[in-house]
Parts: sequence; structure tokens; C-alpha cells
Amino acid sequence: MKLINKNHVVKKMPTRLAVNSICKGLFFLATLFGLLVLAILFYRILTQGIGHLNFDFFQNFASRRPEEAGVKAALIGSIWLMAVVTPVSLLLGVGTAIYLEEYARKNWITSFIKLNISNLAGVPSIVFGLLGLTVFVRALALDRSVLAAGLTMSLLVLPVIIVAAQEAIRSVPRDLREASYGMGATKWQTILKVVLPAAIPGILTGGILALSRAIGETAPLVVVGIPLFIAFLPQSVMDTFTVLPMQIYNWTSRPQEEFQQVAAAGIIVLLALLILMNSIAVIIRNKFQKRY
Amino acid sequence: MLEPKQTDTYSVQQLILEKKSKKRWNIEKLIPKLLFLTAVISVLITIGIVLTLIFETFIFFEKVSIVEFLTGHKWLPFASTPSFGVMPLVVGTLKVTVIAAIVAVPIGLATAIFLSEYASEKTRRIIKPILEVLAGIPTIVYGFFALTFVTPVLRDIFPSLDMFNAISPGIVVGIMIMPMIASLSEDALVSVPKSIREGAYALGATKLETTIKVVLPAAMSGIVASIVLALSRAIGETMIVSVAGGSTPSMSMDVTNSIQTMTAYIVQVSTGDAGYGTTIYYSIYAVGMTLFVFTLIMNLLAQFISRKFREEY
Amino acid sequence: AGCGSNDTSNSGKGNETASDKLKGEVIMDGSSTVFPIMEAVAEEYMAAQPDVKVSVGSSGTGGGFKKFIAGETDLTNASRPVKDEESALLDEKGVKYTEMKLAFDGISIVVNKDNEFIDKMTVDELKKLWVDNGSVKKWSDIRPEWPKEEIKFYSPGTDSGTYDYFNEVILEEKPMVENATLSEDDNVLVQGVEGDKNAIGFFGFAYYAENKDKLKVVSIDNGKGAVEPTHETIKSGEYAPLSRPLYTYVSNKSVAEKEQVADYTQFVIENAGELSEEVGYVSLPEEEYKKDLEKLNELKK
Amino acid sequence: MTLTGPKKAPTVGIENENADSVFLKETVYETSDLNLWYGENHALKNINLDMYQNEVTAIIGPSGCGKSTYIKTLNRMIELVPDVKTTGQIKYRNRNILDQSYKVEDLRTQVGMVFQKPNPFPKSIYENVIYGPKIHGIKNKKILDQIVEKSLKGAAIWDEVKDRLHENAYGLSGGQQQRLCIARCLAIEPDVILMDEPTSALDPISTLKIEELVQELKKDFSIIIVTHNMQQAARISDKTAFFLNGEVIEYSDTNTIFSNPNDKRTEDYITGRFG
Amino acid sequence: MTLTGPKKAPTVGIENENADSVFLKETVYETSDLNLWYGENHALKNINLDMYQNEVTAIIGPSGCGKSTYIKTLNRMIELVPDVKTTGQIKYRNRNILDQSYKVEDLRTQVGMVFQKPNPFPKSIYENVIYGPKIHGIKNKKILDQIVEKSLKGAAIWDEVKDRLHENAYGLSGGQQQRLCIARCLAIEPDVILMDEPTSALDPISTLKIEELVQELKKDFSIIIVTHNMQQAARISDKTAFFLNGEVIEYSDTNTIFSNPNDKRTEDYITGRFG
Ligand SMILES: Nc1ncnc2c1ncn2[C@@H]1O[C@H](COP(=O)(O)OP(=O)(O)OP(=O)(O)O)[C@@H](O)[C@H]1O
Ligand SMILES: Nc1ncnc2c1ncn2[C@@H]1O[C@H](COP(=O)(O)OP(=O)(O)OP(=O)(O)O)[C@@H](O)[C@H]1O
Ligand SMILES: [Mg+2]
Ligand SMILES: [Mg+2]
Ligand SMILES: O=P([O-])([O-])[O-]
Repeated sequence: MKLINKNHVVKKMPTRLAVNSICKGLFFLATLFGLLVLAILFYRILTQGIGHLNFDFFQNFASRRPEEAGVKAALIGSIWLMAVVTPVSLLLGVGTAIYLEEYARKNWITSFIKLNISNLAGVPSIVFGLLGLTVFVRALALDRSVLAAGLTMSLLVLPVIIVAAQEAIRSVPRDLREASYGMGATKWQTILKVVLPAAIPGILTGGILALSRAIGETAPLVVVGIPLFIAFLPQSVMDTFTVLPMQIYNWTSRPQEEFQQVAAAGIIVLLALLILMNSIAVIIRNKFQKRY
Repeated sequence: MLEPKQTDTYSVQQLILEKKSKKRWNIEKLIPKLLFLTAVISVLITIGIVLTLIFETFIFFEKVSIVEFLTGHKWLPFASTPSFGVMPLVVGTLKVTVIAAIVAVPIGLATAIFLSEYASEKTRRIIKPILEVLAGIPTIVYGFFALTFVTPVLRDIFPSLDMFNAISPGIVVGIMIMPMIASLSEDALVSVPKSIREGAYALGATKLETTIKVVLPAAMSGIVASIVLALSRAIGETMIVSVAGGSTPSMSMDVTNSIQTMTAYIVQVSTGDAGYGTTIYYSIYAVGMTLFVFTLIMNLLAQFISRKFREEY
Repeated sequence: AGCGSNDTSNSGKGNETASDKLKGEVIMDGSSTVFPIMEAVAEEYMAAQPDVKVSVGSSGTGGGFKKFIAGETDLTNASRPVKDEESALLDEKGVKYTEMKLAFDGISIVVNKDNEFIDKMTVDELKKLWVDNGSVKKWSDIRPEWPKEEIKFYSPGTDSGTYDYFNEVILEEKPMVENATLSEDDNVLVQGVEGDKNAIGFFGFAYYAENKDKLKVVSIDNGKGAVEPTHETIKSGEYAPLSRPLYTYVSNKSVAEKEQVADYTQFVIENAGELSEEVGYVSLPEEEYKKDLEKLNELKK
Repeated sequence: MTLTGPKKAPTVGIENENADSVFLKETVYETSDLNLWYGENHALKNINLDMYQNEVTAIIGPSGCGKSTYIKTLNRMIELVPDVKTTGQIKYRNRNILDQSYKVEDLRTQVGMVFQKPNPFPKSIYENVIYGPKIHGIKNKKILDQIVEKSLKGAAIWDEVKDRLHENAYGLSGGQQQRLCIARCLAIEPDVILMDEPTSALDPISTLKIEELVQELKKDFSIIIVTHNMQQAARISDKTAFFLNGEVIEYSDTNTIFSNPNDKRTEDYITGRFG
Repeated sequence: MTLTGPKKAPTVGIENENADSVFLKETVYETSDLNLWYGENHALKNINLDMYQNEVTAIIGPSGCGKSTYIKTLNRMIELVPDVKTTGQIKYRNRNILDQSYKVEDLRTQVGMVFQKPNPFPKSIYENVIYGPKIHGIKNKKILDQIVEKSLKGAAIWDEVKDRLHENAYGLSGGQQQRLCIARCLAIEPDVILMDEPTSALDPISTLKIEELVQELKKDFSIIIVTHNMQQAARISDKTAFFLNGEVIEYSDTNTIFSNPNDKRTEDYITGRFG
């Protein structure tokens, strides 16, 4: 009455184990592939650009002379851009996430909003550029200011932040909420004092990843039409500015060979900024790793 | 032990009662409304996008018939007798997207599986953020990587490959979206309850069998979602294809030739020479609209698929 | 294309010497071809007038006019003269403007370094080469003694000023060969021609000048013997018909109302020649700049 | 299987009146004809129970019988579950709490709760304790300090943590965390404390400590405790209610229940014949 | 608090030899001097236990005493926890399973396991059952069908699900899910079945069903079951081991343990004086 032939099972075992090991190797290779590409990319850029990277590079504005060209305006401009994108996108993103996770009832409006957000996450950045140009630059007459570009970029990364924040809020254990309600706390108090603090690592890592996308985007700003050459720094959000990726793009399209190295140096700066932001995200994530 | 009525001159409940007079209830009513407004912004953005695109698209369709736009097989906006058939741009976009998917989906999934099932917690914590750096690298950097590294390498292997082609940017777009698939799928895999894995292990399943037959299907909806999101990124990717794909709209299915994608066309015109108010100027909105509809359909499809795949646990 | 027609009859004031400190903004956008010249000018100008905020965009000639029409910029750079549609819109919006020439760009025809059979071509041959005739072209189709190998074409993107100009003078508005490889980035074209034995391509003179050792330039015979693009031949107008002028258009209103714009424009005219050479273009003969200066003085009155 | 819940009610009442100490004690909760549905699932059926001040009332019964559901209804925590419907009434201090005009925040300020799994906030010990007072608007640092000391002493954990008040609560052991949760609950000086299997995630020694603590606390508070551990109920409670399939099978003095149960099913359960 | 684990061992041995039926039964598991650490935490201390074929061996003890740890060691499931260290040996059918050359997959093919919380795969009932046979290479549809029927019948759930074999297993009630998990385990025809509190998440009726099932299964299998419910141990097991703080305090015939325990702590635990 035995349906399973034990001998058969035993015979199969070595094959199964072998397949398991082979696949493990393949999975590992796949992981290495990504790391390898990253290494090649870094190596190429570093060897090309490191020679140009010195203190002056940070002190100088763009120039027709490759040896004098610097990233000052672009770097500061990128930072200004972040200064607008960060509060706007976090405020809107986290607000939306709280609404959807904590307050929204299950009805068609909610599911429409949710569907809409997941759609927005897939809309090409260049389309956001068209939106920013029409709405912020033209209709609201913000011109090609830090504010106009910042708002455009905020909209672009908003869906990413919303999704990350939703995820983070959802993963706050129910018993923490219950504990708070159990003390007679109102809903908003519970959200503000218990849910948000516990969700902050998740929100911040998602936020930082979204911001690192914003800092590297070129296409929407090209469409918005922010200028390229600027030899002054913005004084307020209404001033015009330029950003690193656009500056880099311009340098790469110059005929002079030396500008390719300047571009590589610019890329190094951009990547350094990016890695800095990612590291902050990692530190936050590791430091506040869920303890509950 | 507890001596409330000892030296204390206060009672907490008493204090609470006093504070109660300050009305909290207004905030409680106001907050959800404010938050609702922020949530509505996402809808407003969509409306904004649609309106922006639609007005100018309409003007475009006054000049070019919508039938020609959708069915024409030639995209020659600058010719003396221009033709505006969007198909070549769509084909270019699809070629890049398909190649990107061929690269990114298997590698991304394999990475996700390695990280979630095989790697130690420590390895995971190191590798994941490194891969996320890969996702955050400015696309313009990738563009030159494709042109000055991947293309020459490929041309060494296949000498018949053109300088501009769909393969090289396709591969690089794949590399760019791969971490997205890896990271999000890994999240989906990790969130499959441990108990389900234990169930399989306890039956004598190897790690691979457990992963492929139990964990993967259980996480399928999250994985599909991540793939679709990544492919939307691929469809919308601009700089890489502008730099390394050339700008020759073509209907041919050959991936070794120069191409142009919808996004690359928009950038070309945005930075180019086309006069304001010309048909070409309006054509970018029509192409933008097409792109938008494309990603919309992709996402709806994804929602549908992921609902279908969802295995409740 | 015409120059501004703002002939308000104020006469008198001569050149203001720009020694006094100026403030305010000068906003420019337009051609990416002209951008390096304007960047250089702006760079120098900021050294002289540090409180004037000069910004230069690079949205392309058409994109520049878009903003110029909307009144968002003081000057707009162009790698071609203003188009009729654009000037109609400018009139409609009441924007008066003046055209200034800045420099020449010589469009260079190049082939692969290993190409041994070509060193010159006539304009007609060029046309035969580049205009689409529905079939795949071999070198031998142009001259029988040339090899029977398929030609690979490299051209700037259809939306660039360079393409536009080439289209006008060589193609004469006929469609370009269908299998041409187009790119927005001239550096990329350089690489294309460099790596492809049967390639032929064209792009701005500066890109050839910087890559002389990697490419072979083709002399063009326009009926007066083959001429190679060099500084001299472009400047003198010998290299024809492929040298084209680059422009900037300045808003008359801005010049009249904003001291810094007037001053900047003057600075542009005075320095364009030298600086355009520095960034790889070819300066105009002196008279051209004099003419520009006169136009400006008219405006300032 | 169906049991006539309503018929039970008078019995309970009578039994209580017969019980020795009843005439001294005030009623805290009066539940009458309470029914509760999760969607279609009828989880509580005709519950009738009175609970008294300064007593420990234990609720026992096998898994899924509705113990947690009932205790969560007493502070309306049950409302967090979507799709819950109730009928009947629960009077707390003579006011029907199921009436929607009764603000849950007010109710929960009076009625504290301790959960099955210790659930301190991921904050410092100090901040955990002052959480309640603070959200209710008490900001005076001196008062807060006093509250912390008093509550932690009340929860018999002061000596163990007094030197590390500002360390994260997650550094505490499970048992300590649970006592911290009790302290947090004491901090708002509630009238009643609800406990849902407060020791089921703890080791025997921690369990013992909490049991002692409960005995201590009943001097000042009324305590309602859910437990799946009959011995625990026997050890610490004054009254015991036995739930089965959403019904109260028997409610009486703990001694009576354990030594001389009225109902066959109670006896079966207590003697371990099922559950 | 410290107990001399090693000294216990001979006692156990002797007791077993004294037990009536021992001479008939083959030993399935022999654990000798097993120690286990989670990082620094010494979770199992000098465990010595022998388990016999076609018997139900129950493991009881208060929470955290190491019951789950021990049973997970028997099929090396414990290896899924990082940072676990073991010494000593466990012989299954006379081969030391803690030896790394013993392939876990082989071991687990012989030793099935049922978990505390039902954990069916998110697949159809049918697919759940054939999962094991399929990974072991059985593809013949007819045989698979037979396996499904036999296993589901063996787990006493066939009648309830035979008309919905291709529906998702998550549509079943908790008790049914748990029996499905047992069926899944039976499908690979194991030699031993390990059960870690298989009824603790179930209602009394489902519990009863599973208890009956266990009695049935022991005719064909050897069963080792962890339970926190002493009554359950008493009802269904032949031998009982009492764990406390990672040590085996007493191991003997179930009758002996419950009627006449050797150790004071066993008695205290069984009579509900703690835990
Ligand atoms: N959120 C919910 N939605 C639907 N049904 C629920 C929910 N919570 C509990 N139930 C059902 O209500 C009944 C009573 O559950 P309850 O949690 O009150 O039992 P309990 O006595 O506390 O059990 P345990 O001892 O396992 O905690 C059960 O049948 C359960 O399945
Ligand atoms: N993954 C782990 N890492 C570290 N320590 C653990 C781990 N799992 C269990 N422990 C510790 O090992 C000891 C024994 O745990 P185990 O889960 O075996 O107890 P148990 O008897 O099964 O208890 P319960 O009845 O609660 O299931 C406990 O002190 C526990 O804290
Ligand atoms: Mg409960
Ligand atoms: Mg356990
Ligand atoms: O940017 P262009 O208009 O000069 O091509």
C-alpha cells in the first residue's frame, strides 16, 4: 500500500541537491553582475575625471576653458533644488500616505486615488517636464526659478514617496496603535506620536531614494528649460539656477576632448552626492531597524 | 504599594479633566480633511498632465489626422512633405523596453532570490544599498556608458552592429531598472511568511524547490508589480536612448540599427530647432500623450495581473 | 528674416562707457550651437560686471524663439535666421527685435580615417550621395571607381540648425537617405564616423577641428575648385556653400529699458569675434561687427 | 449547543447577591444582552455580566470563544475592526458606552488596557510612561516625574529600571516590558484595567510577578483579566466567567466555579477534558 | 535552579527499561548530551532522551523552556535560525543527524513536521498535498491522485474537501487547514511526525479531531508532539517529557508522570502551581 517508492526518492536526491547548488551559483552570479557593472562604471568615470577634481573645480563657475570650468553654480543649484523638493514632496507624500493608510474609507474615491498614484509612478519624467512647463513656468508665472523646477521635480518623485511611506506606515505593528488608543489617545495623536515616529526610518529611506532620483534627472528640466550657464548663485527660490546633470550633459556635448574629462569630474561629484544620500538612508535604516 | 492619596496634591484624572476643556475635537475633524486634500493632489497632477497634453494634442490633430498618426508607418516630421505616423517611435520604444526586460527581469529576479533566500542578513544589508546606487545613477551617465563602453564591446563581438542601435541602450536601460526589480521583488519575497517556507523545508524540499514552487508564487503579485513599475521606467527612459540609440525612427524589427523612441523624440524637439507653433512643436504633445496612454495601459494591466496572481495568505 | 524695425527717431547719445557698475539680469536662451560663444561672452562679462546676473539657456533655436516670443528672454541665440512663422508671432506679440551676426560655423563633411579614395567632392555629388533615391547606396553609385561597398551615413538630428542648413543648401528640401544614422550629439557622430570604415557624416566645424587626427575631411568643390574647411576659407567665404552664420536676436525693448542689456549686447559685439574663435568657431570679418554696433547704437538712442 | 444566554442572567445576579462580599461593592460594568457580529460571524451572544469595583474578574474559555472580543468591547477597542456590529448595552458607571455619543477617548481615559504581547512604544522607558498623561495635556515636568515614579513603583518595576529611565524600552526583557505596559496604563490613574492574557507570552517567573502585581493592584483598581490558564484564574481572581462559543456558560465566584461548577461544560473544561 | 541534567539520563534509561512495552519497540531517536545555544543563550542543556517507534511522545513544559527548540532540532529545522550552535548527538535510526554530512533533505523526507500555526501553501488543496511527492520526483498523475486521497483520508479531512480539491487552501477553517498540513505531511509517507503545539491555534472541536487523528496515526507512524496543554499530553501520549529551563526534568510513561511524578517541579507544574 506504499505509494511512494523510497528507493526512487533516494536516487533522485543527488540530482536535486546538485540543481540546488547550481542555481544558487547562478543567483549569486546575477547579483555579482550588478555589482560588476557598478564597478566598471565607477572605474571608468574615476579614471577619466579624477584628474580634474580639485578645490578649484568646486570654486569655479562654468567656463569656456576646460581647465577653469567648475561646478559651483550647478552643485549649489542642485542643492537648492533639493531644498525645495524635500519639504514639498515629503509633506505631500507623507500626508497622502497617512490619509490612505489611516483615514481613507474603502470606497471608489480611495481606490481611484490609489490607482492614480500607481499610475503616476509610471509616467515618464519627461511628461512631468511638459506639465511643469505649462503649469508652473507659464500658468503660475514662476518662471524658470528654483521653485518652478522644484515643484515639477516634487511631483515627479511624489508617487515614490507615497508608496514608501504607505509601506512604512503599514508596517507599524497594530499593537502599538492599540496601546495608544488604549490610553485614550485620539486618532491624530496616535498617528503623530506613535505611528509616524515608528515609520520614520521607512519614510526617510524611501524619501532619500526618491530624492536621489530627483537629483539625477535631466529630461524634465530640459523641457522646463532652465538655463545652462549661470555665474551667480540663487538668492531665493524665485531665482533662476542650473543643476549638475544638465551641466554634465552640456559638457559631454562639447567638441573639446578636455571637456569630456570635466564632465567626468562633474559625474564624480554627482555620484558622490548620490552615494552620500544613499549612505544616509542606509545609516538611518540600520540605526532604526525595527526593534518591535 | 501604590499610594495615590499620600503627599500628592493632584490626581491625574483631575488634571486630565481640566485639560479636557481645551477642545481637541476640532483638530481631529480638520486633519483628515487636510490629508485628504494632499491625497487629492495626486489626482490633480494627473488631471494637469492630461489637460496639458490634451489641449496641444488637439491642435496637433487639427493639422494631422489622428488616423494617420496612429496607423502611419513613417515618422518624418522634418521632411518637406512631413508624415506623422507614430508607429516607428512606438516600435523603437518597444524594442528598447523588450531588450531591457530580457536583461532586467531574470537578473533582477535572480538577485532578489539570492538576497532573500540565500544570502546572510549581513550580505543583504550590504548589497541591497549598493544595488540601489545603481538605480539612482543619473541616466545621462548611463547614456555615455552605453555609447562609449557597451556599444564598442558589442561591436567587437558583432562587427555588423551599428554605432547606434537598440541593443546597447536596451541593455543599459535593463541594467538601470534591474535594481528596482531586485529590490522590490526582494521585499515581496521577504514578506512571504516564514511559516510557509518552513512547511516546504519540512517536507524535504531543497531551498531551490521551496523558492521556486512556494515562495515565488506566493510573492507573485508583488513581483509582477515591481516588473511593471520597472518597465514603465524603461518606456519612459529618455537620456540613455537619446545618447546611445541614435535618432532614426524606424519600423524595422532589426535591433542592430539606429532607432528613435518617443521620449527621445520629445527631447530632440524640446532642445531643438522647431519653431514655436509649428506642427512639429505640437507633435511632442501628441507623442507625450501616446506615451502617457502607454504607461496607463501598462499599469492597468499590471493591476489586473497582480490581482489575478495574488495568492492569499 | 529681417532686422528689427524700431526706428524711433531719437538721436544723439553715443556709446556709454560701461565703467560704471551695473546691476540687474540679462536673460538669454536659444541655440545650443551658439551656446559656447555666449557662455564665453557671459563669462568675460561677469568678470567685468560682477553684479549683473547673466544666464544663458540652451533650448535650441526654436525653443529660444518660443521664450523670446513670450517675452521671457532679453536675447535669443539662433543658428539660423528667424523663420516667417516666428517673426509673425513676434509681430503679433509686439516684440521688436534686432538681428546680430556673431560668427560662422563651417559644416564639415568627414569620412573615416581609413578611407583612401575620397578627398574631394562636388556639391552635386554630395547631393547625389545624401538625397534619398529609395535604394541602398554604394560608393560606386557616385563614382564608378569607388568601391562597391554600402555607405553608412551620419547626420545631426533633424531638429538641429546644422541639419536645417544642410537640408537647405545640399538636399534642397528633398528627403535625406533613409538609413542615415541621426544623433543629437555631434560628439557621438564623430565616434560613429571614426568607427565605421564606410562612413560619411557632417557636423559643425569645431567638432572636426578638435578631432582632426581621427577623421578625414572632404574638400568641397562648388564650381571654383575644391576647398577644404579651414579658418581662413570659412572666414573669407571661400568655403561655400557650407559655412553658415550664427546669430543672436536682441529685444529692442530690453535694450532701451535695461541698461545692463544694452551694455551686455555691446560687449557681445565687441568680443564675439575673438571668443568664438576660442570656442571653435570662426569670426566674421570686422565690417560685420561694425554693422552690428551701428544697429545697437540706433537702438540705444 | 445553543444555550439560553438570557436565562443565565438572573442566575448570575442571584449568585452574586449570594456571594459574601457583594453588598459592599459598587458595580463598574453592567453588560446586558450584548451581541456582537464580525460581519456575519456571531461572535458574542446575549452576554449578561456585572463586574464590581476592586475585584479581579477573570474570563476563561477555550480559544476562539470570544474572550478577547468581549474585553475589547469594554473599552470599545473593538471598533478598530471594520465591520463590527453590536446590539445590547454595556453600562460603565451607569452610562451606556455603546452609545455613540460616549466619546471613546473619555472612556479609555477611565479604562486602561494591557495586551497579550507586551507592546511598549519604541521610545525610552520614561517616555513610555508619560505618554498617556502627555497626550491628555499634562506638560509640567515635575508632575510628570512624579507620575513616572509612582506608576513604575505601582507596576513593581521601579527598582529594576530607575537607573535607566531614558533607555529604550526594547532593551527590557519580556516580563519587564509587560510590567512597563502596566505602568504606562497606571500613569493615567484609570478606574478599571483590562488585561488580555497579559502573561501568555511570558516565562513562569515573570508570570508570577505579574500575578502578584494584579493582587496588589486590585486594592486601587478594578481589574478584568482574560486568561487561557485556568490555574491563573483560580489563583488571582475573585470572580470568573466561563465563555464558550461566544456565550457565557457560567459566571460566579471563582471558588464556586472551580470547586463546584454548575454546568457540565464548565466542569469538562476545568478538568481539562477539552480546550 | 540548576539541575544536573546528566544525572537525569540514567534515570530515564532505567525508567524506560522498566516500562512495560519497551522491549517490543524499536528506538527511533536517541538524543545524547545535546546542548544548544542561540548565540549566548544556552537554550537546551544536556538533553538525553530516547523515543520509540509507533508511540506518541509528548513534550510539555512552560513557555520558553525549549520545547520548540528541541523538536526543531530533531529535523534540523533549527538551522534556519542564524547563530545556533549544538553539541552532543541525536541519532535517528542509528545515524547522527547533527553530522553535517547527513543531508537535511534526506532527513526531512523521513521526518515530517506539523507546525503550531497551520501553514498551508497559498495553493489549491490538491497542490498542497502533492507538493512533497512532486518535489521528490513523482509525476505520475494517477499515483498523485491516489496519494492525495490516501493522505487526506489519513488526516481525516477527505470528506470535507473532496469536492473542492482545486480550491485555495486558505478558504479552509483553521482546523481544516491544520489537518490539511497533516495530510501534506503524510503524503510523503514519513517515518516520524513532529508536531509543535498543533492545536494551540485551534478551537476545541478541531482540537478534539486532531487528538483523535494522532491516536489513529500512531499505528503507522512515530509521533513526537509538543504541547502546552497538560491535559492533552495526558490524553494522547504514551511517554511524556517535562522540560524546564532547557532541561529535561523528567521523562517517563505518561501515566507515571501524571499520577506519580518523581520530581517536585513536575508535580508543581502539572497541578498548575506555575506555568
Ligand atoms: N477581526 C476579526 N474579524 C472576524 N472575526 C474575528 C475577528 N477577531 C476574532 N474573530 C472571530 O471571533 C471569534 C472570537 O474570537 P476572539 O479573538 O474573541 O477569541 P478568544 O477567546 O480571545 O480566543 P484566543 O484565546 O485565541 O485569544 C472567533 O471565532 C474569531 O475567529
Ligand atoms: N530564534 C531565536 N533566537 C534566540 N533565542 C531564541 C530563539 N527562539 C527561541 N529562543 C529562546 O530559546 C528559549 C526556548 O525557546 P522555545 O521557543 O524553544 O520555547 P518553547 O518551550 O517552545 O516556548 P513556547 O511554549 O512559548 O513555544 C527561550 O528562552 C527563547 O527566548
Ligand atoms: Mg484572545
Ligand atoms: Mg514553542
Ligand atoms: O541648437 P540648435 O538650434 O543650434 O541646433
